[in-house]
This record gives sequence, C-alpha cells and structure tokens, in this order.
Amino acid sequence: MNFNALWQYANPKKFIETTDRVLPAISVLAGLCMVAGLIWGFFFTPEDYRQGSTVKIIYLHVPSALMAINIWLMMLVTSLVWIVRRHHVSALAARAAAPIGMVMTVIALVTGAIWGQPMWGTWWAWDPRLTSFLILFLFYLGYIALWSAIENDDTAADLTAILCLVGSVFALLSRYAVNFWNQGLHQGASLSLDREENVADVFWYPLVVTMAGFVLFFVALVILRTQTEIRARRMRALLARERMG
Amino acid sequence: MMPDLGKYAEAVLSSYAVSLLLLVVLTVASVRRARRVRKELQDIEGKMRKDG
Amino acid sequence: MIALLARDLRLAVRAGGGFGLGLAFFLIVVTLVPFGVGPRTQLLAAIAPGILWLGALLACLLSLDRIFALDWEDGSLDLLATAPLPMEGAVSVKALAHWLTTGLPLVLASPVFALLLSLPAAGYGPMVLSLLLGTPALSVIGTFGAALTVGLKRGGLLLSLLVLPLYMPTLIFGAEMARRGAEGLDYSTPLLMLAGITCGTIALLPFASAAVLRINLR
Amino acid sequence: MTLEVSDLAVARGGVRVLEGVSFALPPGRALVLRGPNGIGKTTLLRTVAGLQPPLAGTVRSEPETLIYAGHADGIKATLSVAENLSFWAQVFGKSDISQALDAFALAPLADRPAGMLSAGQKRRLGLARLLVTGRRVWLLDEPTVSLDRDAVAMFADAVAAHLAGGGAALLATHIELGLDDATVLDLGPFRARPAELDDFDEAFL
Repeated sequence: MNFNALWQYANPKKFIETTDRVLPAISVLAGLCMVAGLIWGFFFTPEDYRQGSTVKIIYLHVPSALMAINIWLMMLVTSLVWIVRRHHVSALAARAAAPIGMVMTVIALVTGAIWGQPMWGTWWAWDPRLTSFLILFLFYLGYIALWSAIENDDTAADLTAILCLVGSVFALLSRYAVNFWNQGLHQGASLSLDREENVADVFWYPLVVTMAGFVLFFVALVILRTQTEIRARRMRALLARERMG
Repeated sequence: MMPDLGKYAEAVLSSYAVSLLLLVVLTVASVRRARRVRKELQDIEGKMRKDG
Repeated sequence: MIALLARDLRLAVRAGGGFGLGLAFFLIVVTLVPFGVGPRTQLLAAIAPGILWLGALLACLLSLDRIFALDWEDGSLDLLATAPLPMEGAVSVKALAHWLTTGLPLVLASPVFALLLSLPAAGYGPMVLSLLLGTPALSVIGTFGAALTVGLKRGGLLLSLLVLPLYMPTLIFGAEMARRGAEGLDYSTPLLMLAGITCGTIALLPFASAAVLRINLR
Repeated sequence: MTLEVSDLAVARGGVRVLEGVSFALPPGRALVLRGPNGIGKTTLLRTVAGLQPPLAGTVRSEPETLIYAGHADGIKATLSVAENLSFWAQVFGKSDISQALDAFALAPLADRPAGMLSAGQKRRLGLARLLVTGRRVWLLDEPTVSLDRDAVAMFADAVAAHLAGGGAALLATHIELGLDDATVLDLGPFRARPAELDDFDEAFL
C-alpha cells in the first residue's frame, strides 16, 4: 500500500475536487443510517425490564458520547499531521471538527441528564463520566475560543494544535483524577468486547446502525465544513493580496 | 403507531427533541455558511480575474 | 537565567508590580465564603480545604496575564528571544518567578486563612503540604496559558477559559489531599499523584510554552 | 563571521512581501536597507534575527553573533538605567556597562528610574544595550527614531566605532548617518510578485 498517494489530498484544490464527488453519497448514506437506526430504536424495540422506555435514549446518548471523544481524537491526529507535515487542510479539518465535537458533547450531556433524572432521581450527579464530559466540553470551548481569537491563520493553527496536544494529556489526567475522586453511579461501558453482558441484541443492532449513522453524519459534515474553511482561508488570502496592491 | 412510552414519555421525547434540534441547527448552520463562503469566494475570484 | 529571575522579582516588588495582589484576593475569597454559606463553624470546617484550594487557584489565575504581557508590550520578549538564553529556560524562570511572588506567599499565608475557616488542627500539615506541592504546577500550567494568549488584546478571559480545564487534575488531587488530611484519613495516594503531576508539568510543559511563545513572536 | 543572506523570501501576516533578497555583510561594513513604508524592512530584519522563519532562502551567520533592536527597547520603567543595562549585560554573560553608559552620555542618568526618561533618552538607553551585549552584528530597525541631532551623532559615532572594531551593522533607516563604509540596498526590486490566481495550492495563494 502506497501511503504517499494519500498526501496528495492535502492539496486544498485536490481535496475539494475529490470530496465534492463523494460528499453527496456520504450525506445520503448518513441520513439513511441515522433515520433508520433512530426509527428502529424508537419504534421497534421493547422496553427494558428495569429502565422502562428510557432505554430508548441510548440511541442518542451512546453514539453522541462516542463521537464526542472520537472527534477529539481525530483533532489530535490532524493537529499532529499539521505540526509534522504542515498541510493546511489538516489544520483546517481540526478547526472544522471542533464545533461538531462540542455539539456531540452537549447532546451526550443533555440526554444523560434527562436519562439520569428518572433513573437516579437527579439531573446531575458528580459522577466521573458526567464530570469528564463536562471537562471535555470546557476543552472544546477553549479550543474554539482560541481559534476565533487569533487573526493570523497560521499562528492560530499552530497554537491550537499545541493546545490540542497539551489538552489531550490533561484530559486524560483529569479522567483518572475524576475517577479517583468519586466512584460514580454510572453503569459500566455500554460498549466493550463482552458486550453481551451489557446490552442485549434487540438493543444492540439498532444501536450499531445509529452509531454508523452518527459516524457518517460527522464525516459528511466535517468534509463540508473543511471545504468552507479552505474557501474562507483562500478568501482571506486573496483579500490580503489585494490590500498589498 | 406511536409506541407506549409509559411514565417516561417526557424524558424520552424531550431528549429526542433536544438532540435532533441540536443536530439540525448544526447542519443548517454549516450548510448556510458553506453556501455563503462559496459565493463570496466566487465573487472575489471573478472580480480579481476581471481586474487582471 | 539568574539575572532574569532577579529582574522579575525586583519588578514584582517595585511599585505597580502587583506583588501582594494575589494574597489580597485570597483574603477576599476566604472572607466572603462565610458570608455566602453562613457562619456555622462545622460547615466551614468541612469545606475549608476546598475553599482554600479554590482561593489559591483563583488568586494564581488572577496574576497569570502579567507573566508575559508586560514583556511583550515593551519588546523585552523579542530581545529575550534573540538572547543566548534558551527559550525553555526563560519560560521556566518566568514560571518560577511567578510562583515565588504568588504561589509561595499563598502557601505561607494559608495557615492564617485556615484559622479563619476553622480548619481542624490535624488538617494544617496536609493542607500546607498540598499547596506547597500543587502551586508550582499551577504556575507552570498558567505560564503555558499566558504564552498562548500573549499577543491577544483582551486575552484575560480567554486565558482563564484555557487554563481552568488544565488546572482540573491539580485541583482535584490537591483539594482531595487537603480534605483527607482534615478528616484524619490516609492521604498518601493523592499526595503521590499531586507530586507526580507537579514534577511532570515542570519537566515537560516548558517545552510547549517555549514553542508557543516562539510562534507568537513570529 | 560574514553574515550571508541568499535568495530570502519573507512573509508578513501570511502574505509574501519580499523575495529573492541576497546580500553579504562582511565585518567592518554597514548595510542600510531602504524602501517605502510597508515593503518589509522590519519583517526582513526579524527574519534575519531568527524571530520568524523565512519562506525560502537561507540566512548564514556564525552562531551567537547577531543582536536585534526593534521599535521597542525592552526598558522596564521601574528599574533604573543602570539596572536595565546590567540586566541585559548579564543575560549576554557580560558585566561591564560603564562603556555603554559613556558612549550614549547616560552616566549622569544611571540611577534614574527608566520611567522618568524622555523618549530620546529611552532610545539612547535601548541603543546602549547593543554595546553591553558584545555581539558583532547589529540588526537595527529605525534606530534613530525620536533622537535629536546630537544623539544621532552619538549613535553614528557608536556605529562607526563598532565597525572600526570589526563589527557589522544592518540598518533600516532613512537618515544619513555619514558612515564611510555603508552600502545602501534598495528593497524596491525585491518586492514579491503576486502569485497566479489559479495557483490554489498549499499556501492558498
């Protein structure tokens, strides 16, 4: 496999041309998966014998939580690519992904709170996982704020990339600190290799479809947003050139 | 058609509503910004080409 | 490097240097809390470790933007960057100066403030020790945040937003250690974690701060 | 210890402003950069000083020979003149500041807080800093701003003495300093040409 061939997509023009061709297909597929998974989950799954109908929240809660973490990981990878290879598309993809990640974090937090209310009798508990997501939300917030505060695009890309690296380390530290600080109410991970013990098949299959839908939704949206960032960047460059005369 | 959500109907429906609303807002905002930036860039490129 | 440290300390204690501001802020926080939660001694004693840690953290945060902002405005940073001093060294010295002028006074004053909050006698040792171990990490992490926002107008609020989540692990372990100490429990685990975080940040974060500062000077 | 710059391209705010700049600055010589405002004199000096990376080309010099003085002098208002100078001397591993004080007639002001100095006196203090560092190649950005005629003469003498002692200076200035060994480099011809509009590549321009 020739990995060098992959880097040609780091050229903004090539990136836009290529993604323009696949974007419609991905968008349609994302929509289909999400609608199918959510309808399946909402209308055609039984109630859980302990949690009643609230178990249906799982189809929003788990995929969004999964995406919230994985989007940060994706930003970490693209930040590293930017620092090492200095491909602008990489930095702009991280910038484009951050708001999506933040929305996913909010969805995970909100659905978690709504789910927690009937189950644990409280909207909010300082449970390790809830707390970790709150911290993750703060990290997204800081990251986005730093991007928008700096005028020079390259400086902003560099600084946010380093913030992402440092932030990742501290996010991991916080995760362990929070675990140590309070052993919570949360059930174990819904997703693990021995999933049979946690989630029954009736709930599992629609969940897989929804998760695929969320992933595809993210891919489609991040492509669209990266294209926008590339165009905005080129626009600023053109305007700057015009000012120079 | 509507499944019986029992006493938790409020919780389930509100979480679906909030989540879907957020996703739609995010999508609409992204698409609108994409359209606007695409058009602005075309305008600028067109103008610069004309000016030489 | 010693020259830089001496200069920073001298600047801090001269007029307008901001030395003591952190301490005053710490005092204000500690004074205001009883008005907020009521004067019950038992309640105050229970939350004293947390309040002391929060007060120290906020006092630290308050003085962060001074670390680089003044040197940035008058051009000293440009000159320091072209000096034979490695940037990592300069950044570490800056963090040390910040700790000596802000963190250390807070540690030394904390027993007095603990008195105001009627901390149990057993809690004094662990509380002072936890602050002594934790405040250097606060200074080093804060220096990173200050380096990130150095070129920005109105960087103050952004600085807090960036630094606060980074402070989370230090705060958790520090306050946990002080709390366990006050309740007479074993506090060796948070002590070790806190010491580990402080050592780790002191060893590694200056590289990130220096890189960020170089980018900002471009 | 010649400073050699070859085929240098520099950018300001992400826009390429100068390209193809080449010159050599041997010991004992001064090079004066000329050009209209905004052409990139400051950017060029900062690039040579190593404060920002060049887009293309190289800057070659012996390590630890360059010293940069920009628009701001890095003076602390609450420290005295002597304290300010000794700080920079210490940073560069030197200790003697009396020579620098004399060269810019700052000795009578040595104990005064730098905040009480006039703009011209501050500028003199900033230039005196160059002397205490003991660096061979000076990179000066508009060094004579806010200096009166006597002070400009003082500065010209200091530069001349520095050149006579085997130093070199790269200056961006509009004032004639009356230096014998100065070469003038007009930056006008090096102004970067705008890239092709359709060249939509890594740099977006």
